[in-house]
Amino acid sequence: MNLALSDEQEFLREAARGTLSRVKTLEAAREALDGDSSALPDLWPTAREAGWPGLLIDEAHGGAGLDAFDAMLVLGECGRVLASVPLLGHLPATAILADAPRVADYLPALASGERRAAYLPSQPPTDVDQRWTADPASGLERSPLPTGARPDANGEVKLSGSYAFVPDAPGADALVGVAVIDGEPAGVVIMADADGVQVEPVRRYDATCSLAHVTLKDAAATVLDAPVESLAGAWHLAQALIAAQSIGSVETALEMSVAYAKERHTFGRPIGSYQAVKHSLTEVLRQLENGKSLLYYAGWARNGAPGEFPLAANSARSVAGRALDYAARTMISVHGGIGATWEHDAPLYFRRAQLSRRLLGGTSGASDRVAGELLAQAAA
Amino acid sequence: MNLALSDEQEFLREAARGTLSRVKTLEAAREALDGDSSALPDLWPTAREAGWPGLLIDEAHGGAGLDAFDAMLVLGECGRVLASVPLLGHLPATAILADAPRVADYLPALASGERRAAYLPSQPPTDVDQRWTADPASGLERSPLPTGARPDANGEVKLSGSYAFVPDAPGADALVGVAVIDGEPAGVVIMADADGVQVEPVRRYDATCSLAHVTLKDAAATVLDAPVESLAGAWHLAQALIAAQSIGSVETALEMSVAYAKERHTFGRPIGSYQAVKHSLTEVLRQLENGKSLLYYAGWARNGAPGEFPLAANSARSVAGRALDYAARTMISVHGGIGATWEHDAPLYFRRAQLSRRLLGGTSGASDRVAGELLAQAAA
Amino acid sequence: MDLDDTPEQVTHRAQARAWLEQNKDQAPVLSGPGALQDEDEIIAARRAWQGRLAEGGLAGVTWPKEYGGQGLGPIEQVICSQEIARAGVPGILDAIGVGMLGPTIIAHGTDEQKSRYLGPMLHGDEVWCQLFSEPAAGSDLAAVQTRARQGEDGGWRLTGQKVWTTNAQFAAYGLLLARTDPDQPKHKGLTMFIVPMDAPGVTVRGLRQISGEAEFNEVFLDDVELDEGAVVGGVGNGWGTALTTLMFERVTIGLGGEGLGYNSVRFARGIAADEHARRDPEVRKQLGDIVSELLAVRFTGYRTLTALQRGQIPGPEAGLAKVTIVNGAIKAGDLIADVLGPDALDQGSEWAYMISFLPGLKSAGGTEEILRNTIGERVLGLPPEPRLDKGIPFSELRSKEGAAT
Amino acid sequence: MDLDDTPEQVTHRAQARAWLEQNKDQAPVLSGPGALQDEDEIIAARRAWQGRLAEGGLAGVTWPKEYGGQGLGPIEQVICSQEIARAGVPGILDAIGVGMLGPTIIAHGTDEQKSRYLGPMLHGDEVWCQLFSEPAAGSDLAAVQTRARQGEDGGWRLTGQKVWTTNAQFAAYGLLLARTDPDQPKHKGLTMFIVPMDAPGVTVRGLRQISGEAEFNEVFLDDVELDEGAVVGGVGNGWGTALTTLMFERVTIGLGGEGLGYNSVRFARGIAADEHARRDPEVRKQLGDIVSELLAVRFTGYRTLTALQRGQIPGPEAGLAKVTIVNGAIKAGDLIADVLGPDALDQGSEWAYMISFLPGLKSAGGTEEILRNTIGERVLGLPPEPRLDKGIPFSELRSKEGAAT
Repeated sequence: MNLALSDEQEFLREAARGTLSRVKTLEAAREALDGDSSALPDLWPTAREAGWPGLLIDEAHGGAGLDAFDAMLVLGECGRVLASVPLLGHLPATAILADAPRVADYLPALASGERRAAYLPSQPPTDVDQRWTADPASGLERSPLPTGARPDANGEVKLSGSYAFVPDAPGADALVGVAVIDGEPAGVVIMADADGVQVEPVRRYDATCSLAHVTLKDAAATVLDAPVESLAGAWHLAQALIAAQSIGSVETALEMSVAYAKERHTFGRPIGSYQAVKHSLTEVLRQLENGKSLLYYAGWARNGAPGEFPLAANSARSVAGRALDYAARTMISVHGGIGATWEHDAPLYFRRAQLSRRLLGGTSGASDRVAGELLAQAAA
Repeated sequence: MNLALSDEQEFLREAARGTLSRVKTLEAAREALDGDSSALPDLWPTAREAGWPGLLIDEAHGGAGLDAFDAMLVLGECGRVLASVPLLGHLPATAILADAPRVADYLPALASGERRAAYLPSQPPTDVDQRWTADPASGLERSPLPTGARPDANGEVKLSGSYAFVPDAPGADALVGVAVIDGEPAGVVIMADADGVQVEPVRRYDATCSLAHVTLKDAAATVLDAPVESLAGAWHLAQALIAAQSIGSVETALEMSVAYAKERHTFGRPIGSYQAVKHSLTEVLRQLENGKSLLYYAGWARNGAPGEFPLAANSARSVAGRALDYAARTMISVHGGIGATWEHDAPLYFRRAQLSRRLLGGTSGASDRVAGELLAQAAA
Repeated sequence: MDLDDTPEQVTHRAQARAWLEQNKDQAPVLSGPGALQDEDEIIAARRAWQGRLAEGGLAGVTWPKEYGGQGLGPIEQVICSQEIARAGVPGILDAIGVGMLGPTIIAHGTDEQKSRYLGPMLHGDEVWCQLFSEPAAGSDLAAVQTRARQGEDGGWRLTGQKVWTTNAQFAAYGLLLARTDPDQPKHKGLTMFIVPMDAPGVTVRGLRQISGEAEFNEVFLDDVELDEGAVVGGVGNGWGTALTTLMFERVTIGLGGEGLGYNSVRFARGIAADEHARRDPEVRKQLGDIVSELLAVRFTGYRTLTALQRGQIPGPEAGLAKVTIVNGAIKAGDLIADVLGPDALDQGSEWAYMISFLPGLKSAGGTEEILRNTIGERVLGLPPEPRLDKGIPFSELRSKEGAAT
Repeated sequence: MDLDDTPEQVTHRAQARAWLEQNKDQAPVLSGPGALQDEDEIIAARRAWQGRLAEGGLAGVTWPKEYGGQGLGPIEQVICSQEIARAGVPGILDAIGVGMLGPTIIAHGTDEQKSRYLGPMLHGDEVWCQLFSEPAAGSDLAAVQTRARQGEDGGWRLTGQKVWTTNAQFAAYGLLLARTDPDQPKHKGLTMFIVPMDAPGVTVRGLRQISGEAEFNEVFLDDVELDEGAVVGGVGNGWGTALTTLMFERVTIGLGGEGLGYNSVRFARGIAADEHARRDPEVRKQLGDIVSELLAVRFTGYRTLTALQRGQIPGPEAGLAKVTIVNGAIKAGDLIADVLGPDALDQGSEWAYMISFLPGLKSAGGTEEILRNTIGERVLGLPPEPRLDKGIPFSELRSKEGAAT
């Protein structure tokens, strides 16, 4: 029993923090929001240098051969400073490809970051919905996955359909997700520059989140020989990664709020001495600690207890998503009027919270899956 | 524009408060909970003396010819002291019967209280569920109403089916609600002592709430010529009445909590000086005031704007139900450990809150209907 | 108990409606086809329209007749507001001036001030702004640091910074709370002033909010000269004068109805469009909970109005309506964005602005926490928190705070 | 990072499992067929079983060997608890004594006390109870009023009232916090005593809770005589001694896992039975939110354990786990009762007791509000509230409070 970071993990985290501290990510986020999208630094070279693109690819294929928890540590550091590093899209994509021998040749380029992949969010069936689904462009009803007919001998197929709000799709070389091929779900990889592929960048509220709607019209795709567990695992991995990123943002929100609550006085006392402020901040801490504990659970379960990974990853997402929501609102209210001004950092965390709770199936989708997993256990 | 009580209404309320103050209702509630069900005083004679049974029956039939708001004032006083007066069952029943000329002869006995009626909770269709339904004995799925074939020339019919958790049914002379007659919803009155009628008293958690499961097996019933609006109106009236009763309980819970928060000291200060306590009690006040405002709305709408009555009554129920829940929990936590002991009154209000939120379609059922009414308006 | 007009009110409503029918073509068009676009044009048109409303007796309804008002009660004011809303035309531009600052001057101003300022205020010729809040005096308003020093000639020189000022960018005058004697405890030694916004040394800067819009302004005062006649309510009586303004603010909020445009049907419409969401039990439960509370606020407004008609002044509990509205609208925004997905957060969406605007509104007008303190103490009679700043000279207090930091 | 045992832990677990396999037939049966019914019989059987567990090395795992313990670490304690749970047998009866009071005596007791009391405590021969809380000293524990006066012979006489005492009805001894010098400020002048529960003047009375059960007791002390040797940790050092007990309480809570029997699968089972509810989006959303938090507590426990293994003492934040558990279970009870309807509130329902019990638990062990204060101040480093009781003699403080009432 040991739920502490190894020395290597401590180092990975400190290195990430150090690397990202050299970039003015928050200023860039604000300028980009103001229309200057060139303000956002391209952090992919930084990620390559740090070896992050290959985190989940084994050493034989040029990666670091690390595990989900290590990736979550890096995402946490990105979340702390709202750094726009396209790992939320890249890493789950590499997790699928690493399980597909057919495309093993492609892995070294992804591991080195010479090529970048983006995961097409594809939600596996739940206990009450037997379909695989994609995030819808709008509305509550989930979309069917793109479909294709029977593939040829090389596993090539033409796909039609769409995936909405795909993280990090703009600029990605390869798109990796699940499609319904000849009536069955299968992993697919699509080159972004292939005919019939449209990657339409969309920006919603938080300029640091790179998103696109991906539309396929008879687009050439390769069917992957990754097992269905791997396809489902990528979805849950994406939940764990966005959870880690959110928890990183909560940490910063709490630190900044606590610092201000110690300094700012009202009615002759520091505001942090009032129960209303103190208890709100303690509540942020409570949610933060719960979220951290679940990140450990998810990080451990992916290999340590794969049957529990869906439960672990989605409970982490559920708690982390709500924690970020609460922390961002508390950050604004602790700061009073100033926390709602353009020049302050609190609104940037608020925007991140608002958007990320609605990506990748949404925080509430994760709660629904947690319930489903537990109900299935209870019925067994 | 005048949202104040008339002198008559002030008098009605004060008289009710005075009358009920002469009965040790809370002590009785506790003793009854401890197994001594004879501890609960029979308050029907008191109600008769005060003229409450006939509140909603017109003067021509021996009633007071007053309106829903007046009845709500009386229920509020009952709620304040958890008095067990069987008006929640009786009044909606009289509202249906008053609209059914066929049984007009029966009204004077109900108005005087010589006979007592109980309303069989029958929920009208919503925007998404076209069925009339009864409260289920257990589970989330609502039950179909009892059914009967085509009535004879006198409107007599045999009914089979059941209504669960019928308020004030034990000891009632007549049971009044809605059944599906020959495929259509219709008002029905059933004599409790008729063959095939089983009234099984059930006690759940709060001894002051008299409840029964009513089961009909080819039981003789009279079909009423009350219009369908009246049948639906009885359901909404029941929502308004239970809302008023809950708001009365919230008033007491707040008063007792505030009094204790002024007296009790911790760390050298009265606990009411701490924000955690002060803000909780202010939140009770906020919910209480919202609930009161909606009682005015419901009281006015039943005649002033009948089309809005479902919205008004159910929003009052929704807010009042949640207010009671919150107020009862706050009452316990403000009182600390002592508030959770058997000898204290707080648990009695807590028990009332726990049970009443699950009666008559439940607080959440009222919220669902509010949403449905608004969504229908929005779509129009 | 009824919601109907008395015969007098029926007449008043009919008059207002008839006037609006005759004059509504003159009202500026602010949305839809033919809407004015240019900010300056909008302001000019709205000022002119306010003047017209005042002439028609639909503005300053509760002001005494001698200052151009109608000398009527709050119910008649509400009737006018209802009819203006019904006619689909804008209300007055300077709601802060006419609703709060004018009444303060009526209560505390000198005769000269009343005759000079009230007329142009009511008619929109001169718009006013409220210069109370400061960066270090938000919910703790009595902590204002803007310093006013009296010269030998009796005139004043003001230096300091105000913030969260609505309309400052086009206001002619501001009502300003300043510290005139820092050696007094914080609630003493304050004085209220009338400041011409074009006086040398006054600088107005837009303050951008989360939404990207500048809803408010910062106002900088750099050695601004005022003459003796600028004092409202007497030197050292600023706190009492400010309380009058805040009381009128509560009246305004209390009568706000479902107010601020956050009404139930609008939220329901946001959801009704999605057939899947319309039938989803979770969405319905949340929507029902939210709109029930918002509906309550409308009737709380009617209760407040009833009390006003009887000559009662609304207490601090009127602020609870704002808490309900803001928190309800925040929850509604969350719900709608959950239903619609990220598109609800698109710049073009009607919801993105609301979602951005509300967190700041929670802090505006005294934070929710301070409001709950006040209500707990003044309405429920709960004991106050220990106050460490009582009776201590303001200057000493500030150095203590500095030391504690 | 792993959840696996080290080789040493594997051995320890195997030993515990083997011992349980051999001895579990001797364990009392508390539920199901053949379950003991009589309360006295249950206590007697559980005491005997505790003795057996102690002999087998499965109780007092972290106690030093010289006092009958195993001298092992917290992880081995948890391993034993896990194996006991796995074997489906009851754990020790006197978790309060062995987990909190024994360690306090080990830390602060005299040699005589250690040799007299620890052995019988560990083996269940003498059950202990914790006599700290009082009617007017709940969350503000240092406000205890139970008065101990020293006679000329050095002996003590105690008078006062304790409350919320678990196990007092069958305890042999209690560890009691009393005021020995009221002229000192409240945290000073306190002393810890060992009180024989059968001493003349000690009266135990069951305290019924909402549920109708007497979960706790009141203990009245009427001129109870103790000799000089009853003092633990020295006269006037009672507050420091009490803090040690509270620290061990936090360790116990921190390791409690999903604790208190309120685990996720049990709640899910309450809902899974209703096919309609199982598919209802609102029910699922609420269940998912609740169980996610409860799952977190299990892993927070593992993190605490990791810290303990490294010799770190858990801070007050360990109490957050209790907040999560209690509030999560309250919400789960509400949800389940909404699904099942009033039958969930029936006396025979497994949920009615939980629904009744939890509101009181929220106040037990220091109210949630006080816990949040402590964590805000000690973990986040936020400034304390102004304390009006600091440095003031306790006697004077009490008369001030009386005057304020």
